[in-house]
Amino acid sequence: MNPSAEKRLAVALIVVVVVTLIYIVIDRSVDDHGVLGASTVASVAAITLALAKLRIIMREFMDVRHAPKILRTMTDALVIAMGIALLGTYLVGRAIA
Amino acid sequence: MKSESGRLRGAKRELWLAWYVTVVFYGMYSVVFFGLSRTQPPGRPWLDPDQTVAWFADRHWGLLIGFGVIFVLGGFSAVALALITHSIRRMSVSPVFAYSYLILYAIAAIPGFMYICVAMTAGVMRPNRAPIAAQWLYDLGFLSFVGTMGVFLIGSLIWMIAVLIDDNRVFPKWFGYLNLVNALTEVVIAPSWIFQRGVLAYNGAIGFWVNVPVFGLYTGVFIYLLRDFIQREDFGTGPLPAPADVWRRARPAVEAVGA
Amino acid sequence: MSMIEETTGRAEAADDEVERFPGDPDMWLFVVVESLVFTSYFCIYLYSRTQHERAFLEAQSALTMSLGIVDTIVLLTSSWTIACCVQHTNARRYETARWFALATVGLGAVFFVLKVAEWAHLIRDGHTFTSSDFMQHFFFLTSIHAIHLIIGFVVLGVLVRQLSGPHLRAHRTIETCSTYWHTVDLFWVVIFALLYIVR
Amino acid sequence: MGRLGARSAAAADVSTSRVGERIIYWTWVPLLVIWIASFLLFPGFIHPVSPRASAAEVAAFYRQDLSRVRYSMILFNWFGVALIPLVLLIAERMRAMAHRTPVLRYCVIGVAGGAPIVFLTSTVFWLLAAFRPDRSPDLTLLTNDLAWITFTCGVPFLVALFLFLALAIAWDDQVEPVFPRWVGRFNVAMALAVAPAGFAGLARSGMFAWDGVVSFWVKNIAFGLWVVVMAIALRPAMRHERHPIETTT
Repeated sequence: MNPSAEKRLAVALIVVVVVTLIYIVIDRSVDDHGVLGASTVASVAAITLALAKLRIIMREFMDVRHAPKILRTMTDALVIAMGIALLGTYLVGRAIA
Repeated sequence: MKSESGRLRGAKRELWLAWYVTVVFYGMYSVVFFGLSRTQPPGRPWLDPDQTVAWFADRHWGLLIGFGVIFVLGGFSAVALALITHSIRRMSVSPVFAYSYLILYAIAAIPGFMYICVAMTAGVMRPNRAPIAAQWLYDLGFLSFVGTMGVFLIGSLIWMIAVLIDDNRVFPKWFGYLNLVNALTEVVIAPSWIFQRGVLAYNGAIGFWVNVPVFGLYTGVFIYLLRDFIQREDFGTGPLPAPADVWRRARPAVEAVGA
Repeated sequence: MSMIEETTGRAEAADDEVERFPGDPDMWLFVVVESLVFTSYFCIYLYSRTQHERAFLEAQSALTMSLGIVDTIVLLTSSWTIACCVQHTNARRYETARWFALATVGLGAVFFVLKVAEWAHLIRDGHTFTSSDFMQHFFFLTSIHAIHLIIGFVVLGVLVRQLSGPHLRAHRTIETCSTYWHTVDLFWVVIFALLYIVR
Repeated sequence: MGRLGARSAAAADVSTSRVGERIIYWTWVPLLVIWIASFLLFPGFIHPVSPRASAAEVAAFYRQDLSRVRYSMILFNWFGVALIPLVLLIAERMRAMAHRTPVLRYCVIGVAGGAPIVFLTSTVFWLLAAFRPDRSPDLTLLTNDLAWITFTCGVPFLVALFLFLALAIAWDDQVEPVFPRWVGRFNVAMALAVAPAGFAGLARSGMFAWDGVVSFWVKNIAFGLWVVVMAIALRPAMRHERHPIETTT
C-alpha cells in the first residue's frame, strides 16, 4: 500500500463522515423544538447525500475507480437509477397525497 | 442445434425429457395459479368470514378444475428436483448437497401445493359451510402456500454453497449469489404470518409484488442454466448404443454417476 | 492468478493507470440485483410514508438520530478498514491486512450491538414491529439489513481464513469478500437516510 | 467406500445387502394384508361416507362407529408409510437399468415419500374427527372433508411414480431388462386408473365423487393391484445380477 493510496482512502473516509455529519444540520433545521415536521427539501437533500456517499464508497473503497469501463458505467447507472426511483417515488407520492 | 424430437432420441434423452417436463410443469403451475384458480396474486388476508364464502363462490369451477389438475400432475415437480440433484452430483462437492437438495424439495411439495389444494377444494365444495370454517380453510390455503419458507430457504442455501465451492463449474458463480438473493426473499415473506394488511402481508407490495418476481427470475434463470448444463454434459452425442452392448458400456458410467 | 498479482504489483507504482476488476465479477451481479431488490423496498417505504405523513412523522420521532449517526460512522469506518485490508493484501503485507480485517469484524460487531440495543430500547418503549406502519418499515429494513450483516460475518470469516494460511491467500477471494462487506455498508447508508432523516 | 464396494461385489450372493433387500421385499405380503384389513375395518370404506351427507349425519357416523374408525386408522397410520421401503427397493433395482443418468431414479426417490405423507395426513384428520365425537358437527364435517379430500384427491405422487417407472422401464434398453416391458405398460394403465380421483372435488355425487366408482373403487383397487403386480415383477428383478466384473472396472 503506497502512501498516496493510503492517503486517498483516508480522505475518502473523512469526506463520507463529514457528509454524514451534515445530516445533523439538516435534522436540526427542520425540527420545531423536537417535533418533527415534513420537509421536501430535507428529504431530497437526505436522499441525494446518501447517493453521493454511495458513489464515493463504490469509487474509492470498492476500487471501482480502477475497474474496467463497464463496471464504472454500471455502478454509476445503478446510483442514478436508485436516485430516480427514490426521488421519483417520494415526489410523486407527495404530489398524490 | 438439434431439433426437439432429435434431443429426445439422442444420448441425453433422459436429461432433455427432464428439462422439457420442468418447463411444461412450471408453465402449467403458472397457468393454474394465475389463470385458472386465480389464487395468485393471493386473495386479501383481511376478508371476513362472509366475504370468504363469497370469494369461494366467485371462483368455484376455477378452483376445482385448477387444483384438480395439480392433484393429478403435481408430482411432476420431482422431475426438476431430479435434474438439479443430478447436476449437483456432477459438481466437485460431497453428495450430501445433492441428496439434501432432493429431500428438502421433495418435502416442499407438501406446503408447495398439497395443503392449498386440499384446503381450497374443501372450501369450495360446500358453499353452505359455516362461514367461520370457510375462513379457516382460506387462511390454511394461503398461509401454508405462501408462508412455508424453511425448505426453500435451506434448499437455496444448500444449492448456493454447492455452486460457490464447486470446481467443475457446473453452474456459474453468479448463480450461487442469485441463490442468496432468493433465500433472502424467503426471509422477507415471514411477516406474512403476522400482518393481515399492509406491504408485508402475503398480498402486499413487498410480500407479493417484490418477492414473486424475484422468485420468477430465479426460476427462469435456473431453467436456462439447466439447459446449458445439459448441452455441456459430455457423454457423446451419437445415437444410443445397440441394445446388446449398452449394458457393458453404460454400466460404468451410470455407476460412476449414480453410486 | 499470477498475472493479476503482477498487475496489482505494478498498480502500486502507477496508481491510476491499470484497469482491473475489483473482486469476482459474479459478486458484482449480486450487488446490482440485491441493490435493485432493496431499491424496491425503499420505494415502497417512501410511497407509504408520503401517503400517511403525519403518522409516520409521529412514529419516527421515537428514533434517536445521534444513534443512527454513530451507526453510520461505525459502518463507514469498517468499509475503510476493509478497503485498507485489500490494499495491504495486494501489497503482500498479509499480517497488517489481517489486523485490518479483524478491525472490520470488531466494527461490525459494534454496529450489531448498537442495533440490538436500539431495538431493545424501542420495544421497551412500546414501539414494536406491529405498533405502527413506520415501525413496521423500520424493523423490517433494519432487520433485513442485520441479516445481511450476519452473513457478512461469515464472509469476513472466509476472508480472515484466507489471510491466515500462507497457501490460501487468494487475492481474488479476499476482494470478493470485501465487496460483499461494502455492500452491507452501502445499504445502511441509504437505510439511515430514509429512516432517520427523510421527513 | 471403495473397500466396501469391493467386498459386496466379491461376495455378491451372500452379501447382507441382498438378504436385507429380500427382507424388505417380503414385507409386501403382510403390508397388503394389513392395508386390506384396515380398509375392511374402517366403517367408512365399505359404504364410503357420502360427500352429500349433512354435518349432523357425519357427526352421527363418528359417534356410531367410533372404535372401528379409531383402530382402523391407527393401523393405517402405522403401516401406510411402510410403502417407502418398497418404493426405494424398486429405486435400488433401477440402478441396474441401462440408463445413462440417475435422473429417473432421483425422480422416483423424489416422490417416494409423497404418497405415504398423503396417507398419513388423511389418517390424522380421521382420527381427529373421531377424537371428540361430541365436538360441534360443523367442525367434524370440516375435518371429515379434509380427510376424504386428502385421501381421495391426493394422487399426484402415485401418478408421477407410476409414470416415472413406466418411462424408466421403457428406456431400459438391454437384452435382459430389469422389468419386462409389460410392467411399463401396466404402470401407465394404473396411472390412468388413479388419475381421475384427483378431480373428485368436482362432483358430490356420481362415479367421480369421493364415494363413487371411479374415485373410490377404481383408484383403491388399482393401488392394491399395483402393489401385487409390482411385487410379482420385482421377484425376478431381485435376482437380476449386477455383473461384478463390470461394476469393478
